[in-house]
Amino acid sequence: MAVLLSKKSRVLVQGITGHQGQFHTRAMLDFGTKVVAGVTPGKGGTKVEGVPVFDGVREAVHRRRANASIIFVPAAYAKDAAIEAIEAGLKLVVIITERIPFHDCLEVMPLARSRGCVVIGPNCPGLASPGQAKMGIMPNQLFKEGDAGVISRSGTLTYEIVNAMTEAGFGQTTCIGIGGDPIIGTSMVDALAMFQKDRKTKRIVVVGEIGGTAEEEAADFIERRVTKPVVAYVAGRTAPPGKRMGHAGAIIQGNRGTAESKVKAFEAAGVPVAEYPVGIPRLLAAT
Amino acid sequence: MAVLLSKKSRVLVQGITGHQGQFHTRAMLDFGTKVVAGVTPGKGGTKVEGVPVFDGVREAVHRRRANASIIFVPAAYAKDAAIEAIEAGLKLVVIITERIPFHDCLEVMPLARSRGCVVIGPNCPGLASPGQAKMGIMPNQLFKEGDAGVISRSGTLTYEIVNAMTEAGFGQTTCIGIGGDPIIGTSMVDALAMFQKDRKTKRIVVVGEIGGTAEEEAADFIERRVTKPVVAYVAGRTAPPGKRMGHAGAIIQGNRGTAESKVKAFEAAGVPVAEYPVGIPRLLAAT
Amino acid sequence: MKFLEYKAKEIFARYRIPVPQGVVAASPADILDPPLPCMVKAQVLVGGRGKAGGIKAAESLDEARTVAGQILGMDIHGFRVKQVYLEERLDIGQELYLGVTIDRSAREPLLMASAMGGIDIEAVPHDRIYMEHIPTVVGIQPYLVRSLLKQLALPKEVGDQIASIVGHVYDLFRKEDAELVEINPLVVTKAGGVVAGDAKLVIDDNAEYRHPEYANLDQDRTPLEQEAHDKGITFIQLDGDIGVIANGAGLTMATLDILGLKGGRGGTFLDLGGTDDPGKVKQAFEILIEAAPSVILLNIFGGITKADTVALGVKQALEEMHTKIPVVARIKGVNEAQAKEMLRSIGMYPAETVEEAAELAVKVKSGGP
Amino acid sequence: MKFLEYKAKEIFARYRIPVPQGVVAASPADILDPPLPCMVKAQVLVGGRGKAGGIKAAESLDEARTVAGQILGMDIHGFRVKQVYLEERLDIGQELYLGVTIDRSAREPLLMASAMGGIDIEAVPHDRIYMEHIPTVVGIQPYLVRSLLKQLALPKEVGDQIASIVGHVYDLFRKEDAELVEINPLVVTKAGGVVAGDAKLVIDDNAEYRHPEYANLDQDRTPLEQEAHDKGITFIQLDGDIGVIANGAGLTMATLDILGLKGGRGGTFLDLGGTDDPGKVKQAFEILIEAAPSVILLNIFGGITKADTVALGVKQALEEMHTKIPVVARIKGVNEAQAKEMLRSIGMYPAETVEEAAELAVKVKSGGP
Repeated sequence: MAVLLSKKSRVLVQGITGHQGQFHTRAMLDFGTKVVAGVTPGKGGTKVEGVPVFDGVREAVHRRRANASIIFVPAAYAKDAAIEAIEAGLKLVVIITERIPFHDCLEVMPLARSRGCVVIGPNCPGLASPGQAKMGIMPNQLFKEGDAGVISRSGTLTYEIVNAMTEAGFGQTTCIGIGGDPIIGTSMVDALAMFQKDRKTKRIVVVGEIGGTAEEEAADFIERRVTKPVVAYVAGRTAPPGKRMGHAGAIIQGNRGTAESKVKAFEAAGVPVAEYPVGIPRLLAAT
Repeated sequence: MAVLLSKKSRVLVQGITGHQGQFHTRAMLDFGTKVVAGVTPGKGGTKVEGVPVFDGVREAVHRRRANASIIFVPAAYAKDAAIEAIEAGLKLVVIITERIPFHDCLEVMPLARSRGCVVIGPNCPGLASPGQAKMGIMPNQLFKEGDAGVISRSGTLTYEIVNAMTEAGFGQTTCIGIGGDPIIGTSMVDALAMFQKDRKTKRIVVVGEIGGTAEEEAADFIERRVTKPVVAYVAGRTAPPGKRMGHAGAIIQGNRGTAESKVKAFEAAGVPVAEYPVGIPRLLAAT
Repeated sequence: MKFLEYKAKEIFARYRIPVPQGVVAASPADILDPPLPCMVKAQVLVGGRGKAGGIKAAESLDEARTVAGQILGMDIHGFRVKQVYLEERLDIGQELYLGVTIDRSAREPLLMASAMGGIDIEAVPHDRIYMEHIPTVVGIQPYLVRSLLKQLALPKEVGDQIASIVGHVYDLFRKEDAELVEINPLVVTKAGGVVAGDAKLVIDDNAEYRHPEYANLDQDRTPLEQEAHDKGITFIQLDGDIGVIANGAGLTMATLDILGLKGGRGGTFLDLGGTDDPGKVKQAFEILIEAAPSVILLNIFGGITKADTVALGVKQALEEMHTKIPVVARIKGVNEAQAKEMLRSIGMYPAETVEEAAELAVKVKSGGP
Repeated sequence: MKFLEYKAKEIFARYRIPVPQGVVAASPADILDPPLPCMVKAQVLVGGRGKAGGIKAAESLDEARTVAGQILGMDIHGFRVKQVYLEERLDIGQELYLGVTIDRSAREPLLMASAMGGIDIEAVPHDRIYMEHIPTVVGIQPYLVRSLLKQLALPKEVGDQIASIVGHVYDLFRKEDAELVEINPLVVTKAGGVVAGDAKLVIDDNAEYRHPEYANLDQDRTPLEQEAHDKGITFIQLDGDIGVIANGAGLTMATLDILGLKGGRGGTFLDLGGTDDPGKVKQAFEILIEAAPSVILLNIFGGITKADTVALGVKQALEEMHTKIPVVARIKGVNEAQAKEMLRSIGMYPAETVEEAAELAVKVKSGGP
């Protein structure tokens, strides 16, 4: 088993006819995901990788019983797409799209919460549950079924770490790329709570980075509520203060949000922090 | 035990210095309710019936650990008061105030849902859990501890029915006056779900009235999800179509929302419907 | 609050919803420069005016005046026509339906549309009506408009106009505290323009204080209902002869029902609300007496209120008004026995329960007991 | 996007936030009719200009020109002053702080205020700062303003003005896609008026497309950073000498960290993002070479991408640019072996892991291996 998605999840791809949508629909199918429908306004009636395309989400849900959606539509239309998915009653929406104005997310997230819908992202690599399903853009071959839950704010850095885990024999229950934007649907703490509750997950990997206080809050939550072993990596130790590092998230302000502060918080919570990304498996071996 | 509130609930009264607020603070205290604080902007530092008054909800929560609020403030200020309570983290807010524009409630209710806050009302008599606590304006002496859950859209009509129940020996776990407005925080179905879940509640009384389709939805829910015996009364059998009967709720449109439709729905769901309000105890005796 | 068509269209225009040119008139002499050719439309707060002969065409000023003269003063389903609206005639290509109202169950506004406009929406088959909830948190979003346009199978040029109208209608709905904004028909002209053929607008009475500009509009109330409304009393005239007065809408309805089961017919629905204020009790009785019932049935479930205080208030009110209408009263509350005694002492008929009171009222009316 | 004070104040004024009279000038000769007496304020996208001598008073036109001449061209924390803003001098009674920003943890806007304005908000004791979240679903509500005014202990006349300013600030925050709207100090004049003494505004870069009117504003970027930005490349100049380029912000940061642990210092943060497009790879390398690093450290975790394709792209880019800067490359993806071979064949230093690559880069820089 896994958190959030499983073999039974019936996945809808919003923006399926675009380059990314099409490419990753193929990859998700290859992963074993039940991709049951796609949506692109105006392209209803066509097919992509054998998946029927509809004009609207309501129709896709009605006709194909989709219950989760992954969004690839461009930033300017992502808010509309997410709201359409939430209002069609989907309970899991993964937003891959990057560069969405965060004011749009300020509207989407409370709506999702009021409807009991879990949003992952935006600006994230999505979700992968090896042996179950994938809703995301992570390379398929990285993963291996196992008992570690992975939570990360980053994309490629996560691939690096998951790859190292898999090579060292540490498989994953689910890998959640929560995304690096200022306003995200599922926080590090939310994801930790899911893994703590999941019976199959025996250990947890947290991949953080500078900016914001998500890691500090995660450390606090781990100390109070998480009984499973947690190990961490924090990117940005050498980043100079006051510079933005791509992720809107990565801005250092004062002494909050620095790598030092995050590493210190994790260590105080009994979470060992790897110096190198590839150090994660070694730390896992000790759990 | 009871649903929603208990002896331990720490109640805040918003609008405590007004006539109604003051009067019902006394009555709630007499009922055994832990009224721990009141709020009236500008009246902080005073006391009402021995209860300390604060200028704002946040302060009252911080100083007195209030965890539920009852609102008596005038309609024009009720939205602000409710949002203040929700944003201060209270998880139960009972709005007694009547004549609140429903567009205000269109904003308040999704916010409450997004924060996991249960709202009762507006335009309702509130909640009473005999032997536990009261957050409402129902006369204290009507109630008696027992195993029946009561759900009602009406005020005085409920008093009549609860009074008849108590006289006939049918006590109550909790009586929920959900209110008669178009937009309410807790629907008849929501309340049914609470009683179905509550172990102490063995039978349920539903008091409906013409207008809307709450009773039809309740009947449907009862058929599918409620295993406990339910009995009902529906007011407005002789009301002429198209006339408003005080409650904004009571407008009959076409053949939806008529008393006939509601009675029929209840009976189809196996819920006996009393002809007279005082007929409820006789139906309960048969459960 | 309901609005006459012309008034609703004034408000529509403020929200940039396209409406035809038109002028309102209270008499044929008022009509000076109507748009021609025009439709002369009875302004009444009731549906079905077309079938009742309340809408007629006119080609010239003279004809407009003649037709207006015929329509003015008409009785349409009990409503006298006091004004007509003379509106430019539209070259109708298609008639749509568009409305926003409130869905209590979903606790959200509901967007409704149909390609079968011009007829009563309740007569349109369910599967021909587009219905989607509008999430209040975010308002109208493009996906809603897309799915609406798809279901109505409208061409793009018309679609763009309707997209903008939908936005304006929702804006009006929210900002004016509307219960209902309805355009039926929403006319697509042969030239491809989209215009509101009719306009129905109902605003939440509870929001009246936020819209003082609408305070004095005519409503569909009888003169006595209007008088009660102005005094803040919830009062409805019914077609029976027993004047029912109670506290609380639910209890008043239940009292009417019980009276019906006992063979009586209520002539009034009068919700006394809070019973603390003797002045309010008196005002309510004044209205009730003006309604001239054969007998009054009073049902108060006080709970907290003292029954004898209420009884005293009722006694004083009736004495001051020198009415001979018999009163059957059931007052529940503290000191019920004293209250009963007091009522009996002044010739009223006290009752223990509502059922008893209803039976008594029917008997008293028939000359008994 | 950051805004110079005068530009931010223009926007403030559009949102009806009171600002002092002022004129902007790029040279003393530009100054014709400043409000007098005035403050001459350096316009730079960095804090602390007051202490750095970037704000001075002037009584007359002549003095204003003289002072402006002194301030223009100044270097304030690495930023050259290109413009000054001459603003009416305020008769300061009290200096407050007011700001709206975004709280990631709560996922809501945060309203901040303090009676200790005029100084850096981070220096104000925590218990002297009012902080409340603004529920986006409903926006600013009266209770927020009440609690703010209470905590700041302000008199009613001032309170009403601040209540209105708070509303306008939030309106601007939402409508302009702001990350930060800050007024420090918010000045209460001796006459009791409330005016924005300073104005800080940062707008979400991701929302640039919704605000094309701000597209060409000067930002706090180095010329090379600006060039990269214009090409859509995420690039930051750092103070080391090894040019780091990787795909993904997190991986680029981690690469810099690993380099640091191996004794090197990154001179660039260059996030290549998607590696599909050879044109993009080339553009990125052009920027990198302009930054003149002693060695380039390339780290690509492709996953899906073919490693040999990326290697080919890098090879072509470097060959076309005729650079002699050594490149250490670690490219992970399909066909890694071929990629490694190709890199070696053109004189690059291939590595298996990031750690190895970082070590190699440090060695190559020191003349090895």
